[in-house]
Amino acid sequence: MTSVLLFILAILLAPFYSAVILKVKAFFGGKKGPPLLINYYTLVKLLKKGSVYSTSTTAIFKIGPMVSLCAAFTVLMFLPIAGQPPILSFQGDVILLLYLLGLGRFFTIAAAMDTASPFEGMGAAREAYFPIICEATLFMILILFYVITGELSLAAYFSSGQPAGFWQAAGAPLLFVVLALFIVLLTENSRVPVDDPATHLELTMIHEVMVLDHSGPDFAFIELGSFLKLFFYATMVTRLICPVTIGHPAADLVIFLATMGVVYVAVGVTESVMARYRMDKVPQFVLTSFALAFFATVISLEFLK
Amino acid sequence: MLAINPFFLAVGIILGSGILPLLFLWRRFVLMKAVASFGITAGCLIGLIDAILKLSHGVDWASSASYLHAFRLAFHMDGLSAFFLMAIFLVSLLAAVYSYHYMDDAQKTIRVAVHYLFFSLLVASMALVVTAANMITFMLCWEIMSLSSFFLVVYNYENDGNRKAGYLYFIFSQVGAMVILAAFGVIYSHAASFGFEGAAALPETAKLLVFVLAFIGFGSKAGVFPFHVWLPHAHPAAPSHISAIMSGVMIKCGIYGILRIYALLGWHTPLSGYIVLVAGMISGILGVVYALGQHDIKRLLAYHSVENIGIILIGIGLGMVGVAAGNPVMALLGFGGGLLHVLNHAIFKSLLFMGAGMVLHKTGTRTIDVLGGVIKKMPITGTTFLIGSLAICGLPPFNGFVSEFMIYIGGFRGAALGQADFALSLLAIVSLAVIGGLALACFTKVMGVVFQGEPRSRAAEAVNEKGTSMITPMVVLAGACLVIGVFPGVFAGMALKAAEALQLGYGRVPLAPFMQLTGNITLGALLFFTVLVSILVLRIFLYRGKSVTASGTWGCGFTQPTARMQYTGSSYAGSILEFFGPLAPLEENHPPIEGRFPAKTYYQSHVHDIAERHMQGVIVSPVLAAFDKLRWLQHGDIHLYIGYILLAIVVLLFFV
Amino acid sequence: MIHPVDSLLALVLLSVLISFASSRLPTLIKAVAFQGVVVSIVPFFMGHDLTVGGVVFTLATMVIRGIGIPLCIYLAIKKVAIKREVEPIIGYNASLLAGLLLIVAAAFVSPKFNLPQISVNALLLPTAITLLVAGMFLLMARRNAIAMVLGYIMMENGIYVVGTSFSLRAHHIVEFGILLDVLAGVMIMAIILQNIKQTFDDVDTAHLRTLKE
Amino acid sequence: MVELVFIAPMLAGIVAFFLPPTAGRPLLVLTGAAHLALSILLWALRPEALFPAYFAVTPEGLLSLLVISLLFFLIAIYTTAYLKAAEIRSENIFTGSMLLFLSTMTMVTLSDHIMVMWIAIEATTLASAPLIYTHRSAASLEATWKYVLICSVGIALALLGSVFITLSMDVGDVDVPVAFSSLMGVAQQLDPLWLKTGFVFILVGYGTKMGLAPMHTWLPDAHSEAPSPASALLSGVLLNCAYLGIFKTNKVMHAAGLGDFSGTILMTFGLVSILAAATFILKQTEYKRLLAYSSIENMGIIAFGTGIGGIGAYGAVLCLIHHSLIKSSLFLCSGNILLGYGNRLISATGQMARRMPKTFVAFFGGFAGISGFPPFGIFIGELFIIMAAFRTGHYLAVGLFVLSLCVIFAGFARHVMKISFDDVDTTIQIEETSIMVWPQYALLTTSMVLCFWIPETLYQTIVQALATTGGGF
Repeated sequence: MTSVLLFILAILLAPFYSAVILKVKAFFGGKKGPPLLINYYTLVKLLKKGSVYSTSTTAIFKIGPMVSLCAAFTVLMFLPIAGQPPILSFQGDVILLLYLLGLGRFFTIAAAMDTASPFEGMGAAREAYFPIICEATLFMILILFYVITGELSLAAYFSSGQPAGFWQAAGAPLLFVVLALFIVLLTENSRVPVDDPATHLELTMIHEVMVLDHSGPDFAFIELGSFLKLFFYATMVTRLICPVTIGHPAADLVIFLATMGVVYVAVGVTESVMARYRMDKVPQFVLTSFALAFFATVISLEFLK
Repeated sequence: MLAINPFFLAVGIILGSGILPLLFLWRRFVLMKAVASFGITAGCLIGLIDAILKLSHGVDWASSASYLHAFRLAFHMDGLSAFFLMAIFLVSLLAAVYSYHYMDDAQKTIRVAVHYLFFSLLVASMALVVTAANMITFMLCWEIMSLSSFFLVVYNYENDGNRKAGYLYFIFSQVGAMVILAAFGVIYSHAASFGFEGAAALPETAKLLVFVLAFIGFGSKAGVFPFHVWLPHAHPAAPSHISAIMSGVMIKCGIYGILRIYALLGWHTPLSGYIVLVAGMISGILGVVYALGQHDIKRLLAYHSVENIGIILIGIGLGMVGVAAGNPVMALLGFGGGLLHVLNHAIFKSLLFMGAGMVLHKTGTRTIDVLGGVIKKMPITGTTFLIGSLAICGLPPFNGFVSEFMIYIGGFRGAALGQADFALSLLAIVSLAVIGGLALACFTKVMGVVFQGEPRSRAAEAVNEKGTSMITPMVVLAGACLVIGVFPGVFAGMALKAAEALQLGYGRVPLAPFMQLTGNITLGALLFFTVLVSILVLRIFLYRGKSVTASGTWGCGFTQPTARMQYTGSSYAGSILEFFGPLAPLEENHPPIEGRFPAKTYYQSHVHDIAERHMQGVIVSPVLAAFDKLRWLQHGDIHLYIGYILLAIVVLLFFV
Repeated sequence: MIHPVDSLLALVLLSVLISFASSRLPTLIKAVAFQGVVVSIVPFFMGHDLTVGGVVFTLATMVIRGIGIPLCIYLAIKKVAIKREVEPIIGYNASLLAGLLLIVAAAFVSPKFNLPQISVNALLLPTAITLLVAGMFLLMARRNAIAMVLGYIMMENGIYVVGTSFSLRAHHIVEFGILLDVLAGVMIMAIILQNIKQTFDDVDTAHLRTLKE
Repeated sequence: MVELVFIAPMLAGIVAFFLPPTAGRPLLVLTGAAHLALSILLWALRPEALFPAYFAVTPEGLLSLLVISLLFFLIAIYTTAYLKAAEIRSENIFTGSMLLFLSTMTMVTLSDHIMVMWIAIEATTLASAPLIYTHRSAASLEATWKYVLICSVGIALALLGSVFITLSMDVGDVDVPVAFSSLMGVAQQLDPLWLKTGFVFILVGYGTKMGLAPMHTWLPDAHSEAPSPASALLSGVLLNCAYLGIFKTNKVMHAAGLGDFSGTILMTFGLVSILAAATFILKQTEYKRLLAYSSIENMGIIAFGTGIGGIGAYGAVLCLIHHSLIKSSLFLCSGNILLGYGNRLISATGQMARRMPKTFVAFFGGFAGISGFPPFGIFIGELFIIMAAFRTGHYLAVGLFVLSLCVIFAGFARHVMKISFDDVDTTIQIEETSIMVWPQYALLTTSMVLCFWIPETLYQTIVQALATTGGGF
């Protein structure tokens, strides 16, 4: 029951946290910035609207947003929030989840290619490229977690006290894991320094340019989907940097939400202090995450035994 | 006894309906096609049912006939054979149906008839290869398989490229066969019988030799890097349903050979696993990288066969490591996953080749970058191709995911073993992930450039989707992808039954734990669908009474976009290929743009296959040079000719 | 006391030297003819089978080897007026020297084979070996086609010596068959020679080197 | 009875010389048919020879005899068509020599006396010389000259070798007729030194005729210059006759317990021949020479197999039979190609698949067969040889063997692909009558059948022939 509630809570909170990032950036920019509820307004507005479809598009263009949102929902169902067990969990669900996100990506790209727009094609190419390395990183981290816990499910990794167990087992190298995970978070959700959601030049975009032609509820789906995706990654980081659990659900929840805030602020800060990399520099940046994860895994599994 | 055996009945029917057209039917084109394709279909159906029954009931049967007085032609079907037979007959069946409308050039009546002869020969020989129970029988069927497939490759010999492809394939298959023969020879030299039974008693070193030789020989048929050179040439050259068979099942005979030899040797050392694993990873990654760089859709699919063979080998390799480490679950996950992927790849690869064949047949071109927007005119082809793409990328809820899932879990088990096993399993997992990502990039490219967007040329505009016999198989295969993807239980069970036949010494495999895994997949898939449906409902609700208008794509401020401005496949893959530069040297060629009013320019790019490059430099040229040095021996002067004779005598007299 | 056969054989060896040294075909032919005569009567002198058949056979052999075969070649020359040079690849003096060495070597090695006949005729085996190798030598060292054919005949003579005088097996009929074969072979060669002459207006084998890789 | 088999064609040949040119054609076919009938009769009855000292019906002899007479019959049928298409001066000489050639070869297969065998083999050289010179061109003259001289010299050495064998009898104080069959019994008492010497000389001598490198030099010239039916005979059966001499001597060696000695030498020559063939096949420019070198390769394979003995020898015999069938059909096809394209260069040919489909089927089938693909018999022969080589532990040798086979295949395939498929702009000068292809089809079909089913009697004969060479498996 609690898990279902938490699931709904997560869906509700995701847009809010994304707004936090905007606030932080505005603060660094010395501006007042949009209200914290901005994303809710946007979603509602979009849901009210109708849509304009390009004559080049096919059904795939309409399916895309649904699949990506669907993937995000499904993933969240397996995610233990605030240390509480998730709605669903089974041996090997992690792999399924990563591939579901892959499915979502496939359809986002397909929808973009559907419009026959050169710019969206460009964005799609990048969307197809960078996550390859991210997946490698994530699987690296999975291997570490698996060998420590002997389990292959998010529940086993991020419920109650387990994250603390990681720290005991792996020790210092886990720092690298956190860092790697954070980089993956930035890449997968196309944040600065990989991609700049706020830029106005389509040539330099990744995610934003792909959804140029979406409008109305479809676009709302996409937005919500990306919020949830970000929430998913942020949760994992959060549980790792703050593994403590008092045992009382409410208290845990509070701690969790607070730490989440910290993570989002961190994202915002990164976006504010860093500039977007040149496209050909990005792979190196993402590759560092893989290097870190690889290092951490091998060190902690082969030498720290 | 042979006559009533359903297996031989099936083979007989197939052969018969292949020979029939050439005998007298070739004057009546349509009738000939109908008889041939129907006959082959019927034969395959019988064989398929027989194989499935044998597999589910786990019946072993053997039968043999005297051959040249002193020897026997022996056949034996166990779980492994039955499993491969299932794949072979399934794909061949659909290919036969497909061929009816695909081979519609009434000018080439005789050639089509010949094609059906070799088609049937190929199917029959493949079926016999996977049931052959001694060396003579095996080599016999194997060589017939190579020969018949060769003739199918050079079907369109007017095209120079196809001739080159045929030649390459001919050489590789013959050399491969010789290497296999050598492997058998080593077995024979110790066992002193043409049966396979003696293999288990070989000394360790001999086993290593046999395994390596066999792996090279069978690998060259399966398309393992670096013996895959012939594959991307030969598969596109053949007619599309033949490409489907070759890519879908013929190369799997190589996998079968490797598995069979492993089972026969009973050589349960980690070394074998390591060899297979490494080969698998390299083939997997390089295969998909080269695929990304292709401009020819069938060539691209051919390279994906190399990739998938790599995945299969990773699975098998993990299995072998598991056996060596005494870890039954890992072993069965590895072998089971690998075997299941054999079936899955057979299904979605033939689906993809048939789709590509449809496009080729209607547009007359295989070049990706001149196509586009095909899906609007070919909805069924497009949709099935999309499903195939999702499946080959290993995405849920389609069949590709299931096998990769099993292999992944096997890999994780291996990672827990430590030391070399840990390192290799870790690499295996990572390379699987990378392969998945790259495959996704590659097939979004194919879908996006070929089927979606706007047509880039006349050829791509004027298309239709006629030919029921071509559409039906694609629909069936797409259905199979989904069914296996959502309800993998029974199929995984079959794969495990096949793995039992490898004599890993586990006896009957308890299916429960694996069924639980597959059950989870079903659960996940169903969950996914429920969510999707609910979102769909939500969407319908949201769009109720909304204004939905159509307009042009937003050109980002550019007002006159043309179809040729779309992102091409080359540019789509460009940045990824740069990343793999050293492994896949990219050769570009475009004249610089000069002057205020630049002339019409062009851009060409070609990705070199390093194996192909080095084969020329390292093997072919030196051999030619070495033999060239000896050609003066035949210089035409009779005096020295007589000198040779004297020389021979004198030399020999020293040994008397 | 010197066995009469040995004196004959000595002459044969001499004829070999002459054939090596001479630049003219007729000389060569005569030498070969002489060898033919000698080798065919040697077995007669050797003393086994003094039967009528033996005599007849010996005479017949002598006629064919000593007269028939050389005559073929001689006629071939006559008919097409071939020029009389042998066109050596290895010069005459060198050939002569080689011949001497050959004979010495033959005389040196022949006692090594312990054969019953050696004791009787010391020169028999050396002659045989010499004739054999000399024939080979001519085959390889002369560009003139006719000289090569003569070399072949010389070889045959050598083999005949070995055959007849060392093993008493072969029946006359068989030996006769062999002889006929050789004769026919030489005749065919003669015909070819004529054709060569007609085609190239020369019998220099330098013309016959077009078929090669 | 036995002698009749070679006397009949001899008489026919002598008659043919005096017949008007074209009258020879039916005579050719008729003699072929009669000869075939006689040989089958011989096979069935296995009668005693009239002169048992010189002639005998031996299993190996019967095998070659049957092959010879089957081939000759089919080739004779083809020849009639060929002679129609190709204009040949003084055709009666051609037909006459063909018949004499047949008779001499038959004599080889039936002769038992060592010297008689030598006579017969030398006679084949003489009888076939006119065949090679049929075209009366400078090149054919050169080919004939080389053929006659080199073979005569080589065979002269074989005579010497035979003499040495008799010598070995003297030294060993054995008193039996100088016939292979009688030698088998007393082989143990023969003086090994002279026996070995004899074997060496005989091997080199008959090897020259058989086309073993490095004595093979005459072979490509002769085969390429002779008219195709003659080439088919030369390559198909003449080589077998020469091989028969070596085979029989090898049997004596085995009986004398010198099998290893002879085996090693045979294997070496086999490998050398295969390598030589590979050398010249790779960049060959004329298809008839290509086929000739392929014959050298196959002779090498056969020698190799014989050297290994056991099941390898069995494989060698199979290779021998099937090589005769397939190679002769290939040479007949080459005749069609020559008539069709009017050029013996590979570069001038192409697209045979469409231009001469009937010939193409036979040609490509023959190629597949000769390079060891089923359903043609050479496949099984080579398989046995390779397996036997492994069994006897000649790993290095078999490695070399397999490698060079691959090289040869690569070279051969390239040329065949060129001839069959590549584009070329010429017009075909003849249209293929069925009689110009049916003989090839018949030959290939025979090979196909024999690949899967060998008649009991044939099998027994082969086993008898191999009985003493460590046969049996």
